[in-house]
Amino acid sequence: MNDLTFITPEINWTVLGMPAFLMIWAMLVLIVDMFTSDRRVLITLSLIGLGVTAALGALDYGLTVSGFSDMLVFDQFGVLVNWILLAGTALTLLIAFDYMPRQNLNQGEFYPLVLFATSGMLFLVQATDLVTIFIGVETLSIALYVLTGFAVPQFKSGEAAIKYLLLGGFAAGFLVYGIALIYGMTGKTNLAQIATELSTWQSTGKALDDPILLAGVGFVLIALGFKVSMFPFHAWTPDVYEGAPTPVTAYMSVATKGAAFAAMLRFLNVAFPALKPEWQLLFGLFAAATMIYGNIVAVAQSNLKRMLAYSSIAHAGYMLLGVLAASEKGISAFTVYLLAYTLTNLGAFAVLIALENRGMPVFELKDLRGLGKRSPWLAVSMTVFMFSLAGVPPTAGFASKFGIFRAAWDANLDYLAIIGVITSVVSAFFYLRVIVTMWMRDAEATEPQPTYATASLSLGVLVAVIGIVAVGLLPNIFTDLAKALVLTVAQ
Amino acid sequence: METFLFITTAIVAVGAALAMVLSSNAVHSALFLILNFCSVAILYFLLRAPFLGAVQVTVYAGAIMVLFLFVIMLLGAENAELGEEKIGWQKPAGLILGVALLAEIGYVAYRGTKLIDAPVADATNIGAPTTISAKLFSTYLLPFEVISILLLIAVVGTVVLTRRRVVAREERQS
Amino acid sequence: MTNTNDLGFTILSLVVFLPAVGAIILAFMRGQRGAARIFALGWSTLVFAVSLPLLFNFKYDAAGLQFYEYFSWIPDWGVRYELGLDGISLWLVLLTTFITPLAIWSAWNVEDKTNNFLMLILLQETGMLGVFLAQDLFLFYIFWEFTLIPMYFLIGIWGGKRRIYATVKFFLYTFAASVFMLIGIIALGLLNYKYLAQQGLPTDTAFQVQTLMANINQFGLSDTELKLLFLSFFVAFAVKVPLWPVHTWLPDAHVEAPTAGSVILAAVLLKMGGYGMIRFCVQLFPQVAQEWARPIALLAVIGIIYGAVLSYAQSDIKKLVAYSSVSHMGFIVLGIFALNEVGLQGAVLQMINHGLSTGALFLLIGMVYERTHTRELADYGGLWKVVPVFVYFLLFATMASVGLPGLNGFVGEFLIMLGAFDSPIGWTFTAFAAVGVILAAVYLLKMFQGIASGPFSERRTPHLSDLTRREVAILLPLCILMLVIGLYSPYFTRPMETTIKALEAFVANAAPLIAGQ
Amino acid sequence: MAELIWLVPLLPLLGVVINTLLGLNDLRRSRANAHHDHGHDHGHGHADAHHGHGDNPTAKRSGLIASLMVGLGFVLTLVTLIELLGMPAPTTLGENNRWFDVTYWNWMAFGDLKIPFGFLIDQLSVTMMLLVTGVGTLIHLYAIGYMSHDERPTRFFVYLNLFIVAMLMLVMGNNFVMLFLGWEGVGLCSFLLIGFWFEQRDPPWASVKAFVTNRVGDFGLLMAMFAIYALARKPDGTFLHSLIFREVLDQGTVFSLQQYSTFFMGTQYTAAGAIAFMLLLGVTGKSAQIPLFVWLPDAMAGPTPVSALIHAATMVTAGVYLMIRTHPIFELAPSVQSTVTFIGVATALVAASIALGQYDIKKVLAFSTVSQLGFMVAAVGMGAYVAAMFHLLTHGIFKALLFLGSGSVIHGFGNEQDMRKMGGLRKKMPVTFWTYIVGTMGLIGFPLVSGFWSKDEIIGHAFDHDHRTVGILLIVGAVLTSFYMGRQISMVFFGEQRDQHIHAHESSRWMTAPLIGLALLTLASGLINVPGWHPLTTWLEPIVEEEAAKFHLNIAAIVTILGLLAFAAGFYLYQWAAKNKRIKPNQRDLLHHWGGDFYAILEEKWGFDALYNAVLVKPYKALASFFGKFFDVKIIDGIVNGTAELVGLSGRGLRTFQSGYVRSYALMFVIGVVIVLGFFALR
Amino acid sequence: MISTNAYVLLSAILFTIGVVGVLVRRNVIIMFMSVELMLNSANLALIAFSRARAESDGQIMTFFVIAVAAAEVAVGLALLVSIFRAKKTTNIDDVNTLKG
Repeated sequence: MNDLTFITPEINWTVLGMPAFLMIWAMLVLIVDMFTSDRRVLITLSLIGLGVTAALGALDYGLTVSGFSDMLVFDQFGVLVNWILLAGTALTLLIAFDYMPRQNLNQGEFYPLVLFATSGMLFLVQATDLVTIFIGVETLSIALYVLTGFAVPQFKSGEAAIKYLLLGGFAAGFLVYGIALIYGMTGKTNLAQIATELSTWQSTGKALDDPILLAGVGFVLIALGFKVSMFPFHAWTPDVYEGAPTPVTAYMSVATKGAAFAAMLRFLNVAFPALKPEWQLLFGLFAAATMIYGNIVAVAQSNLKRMLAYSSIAHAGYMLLGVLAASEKGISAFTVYLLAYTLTNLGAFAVLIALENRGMPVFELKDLRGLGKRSPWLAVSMTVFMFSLAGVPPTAGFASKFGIFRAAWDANLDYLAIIGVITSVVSAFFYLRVIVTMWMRDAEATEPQPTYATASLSLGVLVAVIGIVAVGLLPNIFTDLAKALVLTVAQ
Repeated sequence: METFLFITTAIVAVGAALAMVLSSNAVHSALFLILNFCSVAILYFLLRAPFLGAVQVTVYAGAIMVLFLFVIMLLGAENAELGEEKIGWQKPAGLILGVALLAEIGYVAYRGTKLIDAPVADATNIGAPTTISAKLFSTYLLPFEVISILLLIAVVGTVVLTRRRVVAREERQS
Repeated sequence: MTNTNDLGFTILSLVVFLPAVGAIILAFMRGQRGAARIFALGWSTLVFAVSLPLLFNFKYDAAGLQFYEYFSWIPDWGVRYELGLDGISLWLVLLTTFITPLAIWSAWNVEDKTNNFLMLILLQETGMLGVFLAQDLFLFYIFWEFTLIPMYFLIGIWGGKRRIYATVKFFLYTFAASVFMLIGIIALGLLNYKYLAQQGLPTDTAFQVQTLMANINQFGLSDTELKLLFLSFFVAFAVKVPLWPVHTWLPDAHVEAPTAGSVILAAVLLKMGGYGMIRFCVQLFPQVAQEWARPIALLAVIGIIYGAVLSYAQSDIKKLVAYSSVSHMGFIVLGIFALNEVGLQGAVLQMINHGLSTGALFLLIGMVYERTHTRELADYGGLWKVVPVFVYFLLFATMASVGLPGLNGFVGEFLIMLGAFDSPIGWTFTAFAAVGVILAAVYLLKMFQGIASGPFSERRTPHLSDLTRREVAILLPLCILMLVIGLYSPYFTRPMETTIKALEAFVANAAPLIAGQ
Repeated sequence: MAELIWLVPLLPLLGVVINTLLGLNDLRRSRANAHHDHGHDHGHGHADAHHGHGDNPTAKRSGLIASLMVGLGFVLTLVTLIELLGMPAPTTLGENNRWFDVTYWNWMAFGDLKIPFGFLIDQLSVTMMLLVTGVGTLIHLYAIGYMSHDERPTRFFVYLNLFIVAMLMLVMGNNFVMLFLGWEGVGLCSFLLIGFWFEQRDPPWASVKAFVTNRVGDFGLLMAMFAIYALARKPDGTFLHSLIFREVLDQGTVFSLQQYSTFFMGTQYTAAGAIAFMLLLGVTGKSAQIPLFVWLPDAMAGPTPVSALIHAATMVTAGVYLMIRTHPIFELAPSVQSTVTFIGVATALVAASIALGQYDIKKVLAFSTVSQLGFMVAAVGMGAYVAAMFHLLTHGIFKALLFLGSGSVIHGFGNEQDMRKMGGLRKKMPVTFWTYIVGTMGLIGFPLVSGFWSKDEIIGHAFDHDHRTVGILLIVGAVLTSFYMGRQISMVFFGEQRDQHIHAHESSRWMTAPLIGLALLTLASGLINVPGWHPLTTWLEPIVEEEAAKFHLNIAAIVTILGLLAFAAGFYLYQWAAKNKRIKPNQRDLLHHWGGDFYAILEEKWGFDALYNAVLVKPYKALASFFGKFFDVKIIDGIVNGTAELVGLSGRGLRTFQSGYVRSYALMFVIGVVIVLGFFALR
Repeated sequence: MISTNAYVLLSAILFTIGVVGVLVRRNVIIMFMSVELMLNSANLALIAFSRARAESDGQIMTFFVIAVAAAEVAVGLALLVSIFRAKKTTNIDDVNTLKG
C-alpha cells in the first residue's frame, strides 16, 4: 500500500499568482478588519491589493502557461478579463465607500467579502478544468449570496439573498449533474483532454452527439446561463438586483457576468468545438430571447434599478453573441464589450448611488427630474452612460456593439446580429426616457433630493466617463490587445 | 445477493426521498432525508467507495441534517405552511415538469451508449482513503485549497448575516 | 496623418473639429450670455473662413477625392480615419459652415442656458461636417449618429410644448432606420476585409468607399443580397431625406424645434440623406440603383405631390414650411435617381438652394414668432402695412422656394426636371413633378397672402416692430446668395461637373442587374 | 446699337432700384417722425399715411422717375428700330439678316447644355419692345395722376418698372429659358400689382388666382422646353441639347422633331405636335384663352393702370408673341394649328357674349380683351401671323386707351365701377368722353380707324384661306363687340346720371394728356399695316415668310356695316331703357327678362368659375384636409406610434413573468431545462 | 455487478424528486433539503461513473461537492433565520415584495 509514491505537485506561481494573491490579501484585510472598523484603512488596503494583483498579471503578460495538472491556465485572455474584473471591483469599492455608512451598513466585512468574490472570479476565469470551474462558480456565488444579503435589516435585501441562494443552489445542482455526465462519458474533467477524447471518438467513428454527453453539456451551460442571466434562467436577476444594496448590484451586474462568460467561452471553445452545430443553434435562440426579453421588459420599468437590471439581461444577450461566435473575432469583441459594459454599468449605478439617500430602497424614474439643473456634471455623465448603453456612436457602447455584431455576422449568426440591432433600437427607447427626465422635465415642486456626489464617487464616475470616451474613440488600443489572444481557448 | 441489496436500498432511498418531499411536518421530512442519505451511503459501499460512504454519513447525515433539525427547532417551523396556495397552478405544473424531466433523462439514459463496465478487478482500491488522499493532495491540491477559502467565506457570511445591527463608530461617539 | 492637399496642413480635419473645440471652450466659459453669444458667432465665422480655402484651391478637373487625409484607426476591423472632398460634398460643407453662424446669430434672444444652446449648435456643426467629409463607412456612421444627439437636445430642451414627443420621435425614427445601415456597413466591411486579405492587400481600407466601389463586384454577392444591402443603406437615407412614407417625424421636429434648431435641421440635416444616397446608394450599388430608379422616383414624386397637398392643409405656418421641405426634398431624390449628369447636378444644386430658401423661411418665421408668439396662419394678416421690410424678405424667400426663374429655386428644379425627363425613368415623372411646382405656388402663396395681405388686426398681432438691423444682416447674405445662384449658376455647378460626369459614367457602364452577373 | 441694347431693360431696373431706395428712406423718415411724436399708432405704415386724401408728393416724384426710365427705353428701342431698318433688307424669302444676338454670360451650364443670358433683337422682338415701352410710358404718366391719392405710390411704381423689365426679358430673350424668366417675372408682377390694395377683400385671392392659373399654363411651357431639349436633333442626328431659339427653330433641327410618333397617350402625335400642344397650354394660361381665362376678370381688382398695361397691352399678348416666335413648330403640326384656331374663335365668341352680361365697366373691357385675344390666336392658328401682330399692336393701343378712359371715369366717379349707377357723364368728363369714343371706334372697327384695318385683315385672311366658317364666326364676334360697346357708351356717357349722390368730375391733366396721346395713336395706328403699303408685312416677312394679305373691299364693307348697325342697336336700346327707368343700380339687366336663363349664363361667365370651383378647388381642399388631418396623422403616424405602444404593451405583458415568487422562477428554470434536454436528446 | 446505468438511473430519479421538491413545497427548509437531495444524487452519479472508469477522480469531486453543499446550507439557514426575524414566516411565497 505504501508503494504509492507521493508526487509533490510543482506549484507554478505565475499561473496561480493572481487569484491566490488576492485570496491571501482578502484574508489579511479580514484580519485587519477585526482590529479597526475605520473604513478608510480598509478601502485603501483593498485597493492596494487589487493593484498588486493586476501588477502580478502584467509581470509576464505574454506567456501562456498552464499549471496544476492543467486545472488552471495563465494566458492573455485570462489576464485581460481579470484586469477588467479588477478594474470593476476597484470602481465598485470607490462607489461603495460612502454609500455604506449612509445606509448604516457599517459591518467591515464588506471589503474582504468583495475581495473574496473577486478572487473566486479570477479563479473561474483561469479555470480550464470542470472541477475548478465548479469551485470557482461556487466560491463566487457564496460570496455574492452574503453580499446580497448584506443589508439584511432591510427585508428587501434578505429576500433578494434567499431568492438568489435558492436558485443558485438549484443551478449548482444542475452544474454538478452536468459535470458528472460529462465525466461519465469522457472520463476526463480537463477541457483540453475532453477535446482530445472527442477527437479520438471521431477518429474511431463513434457518434459525437451522444445524448448523455449532450445532456451534460446542456446542464453545464444551463448553470452558467443562470449565472449570466440568460433568458429562461434570468428570473432571479431583476429581483436580486433591486433587493441587493446598489454597489453590490453594480458589482454583480458587471463582474459575475464577465467571469461566467469567460468560463462559458473556455468551456465551449476548448472542450466542445466539435459540438458547435448543436449548441450554437439552441443557445443562439436563447441569446435572441434574452436580448428581446431584456430590452422589451425594460421599456415597461419605472424603477431605475430594475430598468438597469433588465438592461444588464439584454447586454448579457449581446455578450452571448460574442461567446457563441466562437471565433477569434468573437473573443476579442467579447473582451472589448465586457470592458465597455463594465465601465458604463458601474458609472450608471454610481450615479444612482449618488442620488439614493437614506432608507429609500425604491428608486423611481421621476426622482431624476431636473437633475440637469441640480447637478449638471452628474447629469452629463449619466447621459454619456445612457448613450453608451444604447450603443450610440461616439461612445464605447457603440464600438463594442459594432465588434460583437461584426463577429456574429462573421460566424454567420446574421439573424442574431439583426435581432441585436433591432433590440438596441428598442433599448434606445428607455435609455432616452432617462435622459428626457433628467434634462427636459423640470423638477416637481417638492424639495429636490440632495445628491451625495462625494469625492470617491465622482472619481469613479470620472474614470468611467473617460474610459467610455476613450474606448469609443480609440477602440483600436483594446482590439489590438484583445486580438493577440493566442490562447488555449481558440485552437 | 448484491443485486438484491442494491434493489432494496434503491427502493428505500427513493421512498425516503418521496416521503421527505411529501410529508407536511418538517421534522419528519428531515428524518426521511437522513434515511435517504444513509441508504445512499450503503450504495457507496457497493460502489467501492467505502471512505466516501463514511464521509457521507458523518458529514451529510450527521452535520448538515443536524443543522437542519436545529434550525427547524429554533424557528418552530414544523408545519409552516398555513396559508392557502398563492399560486394555484404551481403544484400541478411542478409535477408535470418533474415527470417530463424524468422521462427525458430516462430516454437519454436509454439511448445513450451503454456504459462499458470496467473490469472489476482493478477497481478494488479506488475508494481506499490512501488512493483518494494521494490524488487529492497531488492533482487536486488546488481545488482543495480553494474549498477551504469557500468554507471561510461561508463562515464569515453566516456571522455577518445573523449579527444584530452594528452601530457605526461615529454614531457611538455622538 | 498623411494628406494629399497642397495646403500643407490637414485642412479637412481642422474644419471638422474646429467647431467642437469651440463647443468645449464654450462649455467651460461661465461668462454671462453676451460674451458666450459673441464668442460662438465669432468662432463659427472663423470656421467659415477656414473652410473657404477649400473652395479656392479646389481643382476643377480632378475627378477623384481632394484634400484627402487618412491614418489607420482600427486596423483590426479594417477601419481608417479618412476625410475627403469632391464636387458633391464641397458645396454641402460650405453650406454648413455658412448657415451655422447665421443660425447662431438668429439665436440672439435665447435666454435660458445660452452657453449650452450655442455649444450644442457647434457640436451639431462638427457632426454634419463629418458626415459630408467622411470617406470611411465606419467613420461616416459615427458622425451620422452623432448628429442626432445635439439636435435631440436642442429640440428637447429649448423646444415648444410637445417637444419631448417630437424629439424622442425624431431620435428613434432616424436611429431605427440607420441601425439597418449599420448591418449593411458591417456586412460590406467584412466582405471587403476577407477579399483584401485573400488578395494579400493591406486590410485597413476595408470600410473605404473607393475600395468598396472597386471590389464590390468581386464579393460574389447574389442579386438579392446586393438589393438587400442597397435597401439597408437606402432606408436610413430615405428617413433622413425624408422620403414620402417615412416623413412623419419632420413636421413635429420642425414645429417644436427652436428657430436656430429648425434652420439647421432644414438647411443641412435633411441634405445628409440626399448626400448619402448619392455617395453610398448610387456609388456602391450602381446596378441596383439603376434597377430601382423607377420605384424610388415614384416615391419621390408622391412625396412632392403629397408634401404640397399637406402643406396646403396646414394651419400652422412652421408645419406648412416643414411639409414644403418634404415636397422639395422629393425633387432632390427625383434628380438623384434620374441617374444622369443633369439630374444629379440639379439634385446637388437643389440641396444647396433648398438649404438657403427654406433656411431663410424658417428664420423669418422665427423672427415673427418671437414678436407674436403664435404660429397660426389665421392670427396673421395685413403685415404688409405694418412691417413691410419683413414682408419683402418673406416675399423674396417665398418666391425662391416657389421656383421663380431668376432665383435659385428655379435653377435646381428646372435641372432636376430636365434630367428626369431625359433619363431612363421616363418623362411621366417629370410631368407629375411639374404639377408639384404648381401646387407649390398654391400653398406658398396662400401662406404669403395669409401673412401679408388682408386687414391688419392689432388685437391678434399687437405692437409688431419691423426687422432690426441684426435680423436684416442675417437675411441679406442668404438673399444675395439666392439671387447670385439664380442668375449665375455656372460658378456653383462648375466644380461638381467632373465628379458628376465621372459618377454618371461609372453608373452607366456598371453592368445592369438583369444581366445578372 | 447692338452693344447698348442691354440698356433698354436695365433702365427700368435702375428705376426699380432708385424708387426702392427712395421708398426705404421714406419709410425710415416716417418711422423716425412717427416715433418722436409718439403718434397714435406708432410704426404704422407709410410716409404718406397722414396725408389722408390730399395730393401725394412722392407719387409725382417716383412716378416721374419711373416714366422717365421707360421713356428712355422707348427712345433707345426707336434707335434700334432705325438701326435695324438700316441693315440691308433680306433678298430671298426666308433668309433674314436684320437681327443681332448678344450673349452676356452663361446663365446655366450643365455638361453640353448651355443656357446663355442673352438677347435676340430681330424685327419681331423690336416691334414688341416698341409696344411695351411706348404704351408703357404713357401708362406710367397716367398712373402718376391716378395714384396721387394712394398711400403707397412709390411701391406701385417699383412694381410697374419691374413689370416692364420682366416683359422686356420675355420679348428680348434669345432662348426659351430667358423667355420663361420673363414669363414668370410678369406673372410675379401681375401677382403683386393685382394684390396691390392688399387690405381690401378681393385683391389678395384674385392675385393668387392669377398667379396659380398662370402657373398651370407655365406647366405646359416647361414640359415643351424639356421635350425640345430631350428630342431635338441636329441634321447629322446627334442630340441638339440646346434651347436657344436660333438653334432650335432653324430649318435643319426643327424637322428632327417630326420623326417621333405615338409619343403621347395613344393618339398619333409627332413630337412637334406634342410640343406645340404644350406651348398652346402655356399660351392659353398667359393670354387668357378658353380653359384658363378665368383669372383675367378677377384681375380687375387691381388698379386700372395695371389693367391697362398688363391685362390689355402687354402681358396677355406674350402668348401670341410666343406662338409667332415658335411658328415653325406649329407649322409641323397642322392638327394643333386647327386646335389653336378653334380655341381662338371659341374664346372670341364666348368672351364677347359674357361682356354683354357685365355691369362693371372694367369687367366689360376685360372680356373684350379676352375676345380680341381670341381673334389674334385664331389668326395665328390660321397662319396669319402678320395680321395677328397687326391686330396685337392696334389692340394694345386702343384697349389701353379704353382702360385708361374707364380708369378716369372711375376716378372721377368716386371709385364707383357699376355702370348702372353712371349715365350722362359726357357733360362732366368731356375729354375722357371723346377719347373714349375714339377708342371705341378703334375697337368696333370704325372705318379708317386702326381696328378696322387689323380686324378685317384677320377676317379677310380667314376667307382667303378657305376658313369660311371661321370668318363668319369672327364676324359674329365683331358684331357682338360693337353691341356691347354701344351698350357701354350709352349706359356710361348718355342719359341721366342715375346715382345722384356721387359728384362726378373730370380727371386731372396728368390723366387726360396720355388719353389724348393714345387717342391720336389709335387713329394713326391703322397705318402700321394699311393694305397696299403694308409696312408691317415687309418688316416681319423675313421671320414669318408670309406674303401680304389682299384687301377685300366687299368683306370689309359687310363687317363695317354690320358693326355700326350693332353699335347703334346697342346704343339706342339702352338709351330707351335709361329713359323709362329700366336700369336701376342693383337690378338685373333688361336683357335678362328677354333672354331669361340664357342671359343668366352670360352673367355667370358661362359658369367657368363655378365649374373650376366645383371640379378643382373644392375637391383639392377636401383632399388636403383628408390627407392632412386624417391620413398623415392617423395612418402613417398611427403606425409609428402604434409600434411604440406595441413595445410598451408587450413590455407590460412580459413583466408579469416576474411574479415575485421564487418557485415560479424555478418553474421557468425547469422549463428551460426541459427545452434544452428535449432539444439535445431528440437530435 | 450492477451496471452503471442502473446507478445513473437511480441518481436521475432522486435528482428529479429533488427538483420537484423545490418546485412544489412552499417551506424554505424543505426546499433547502430538496437542493441537498439534488446535490447528493449528483454525487451518486459521480461515484457510479468513477467506479465505471476505475479512477478515483469522481470520488474526489464528491468531496468538493459535499463541502460546497455544506457551505451553502450554512449560509442559507443563516439567511432564513434573519428573514424569520423580520417576517416570522418560513413560507417562501410570503417573500415576494420584489416583483414586476
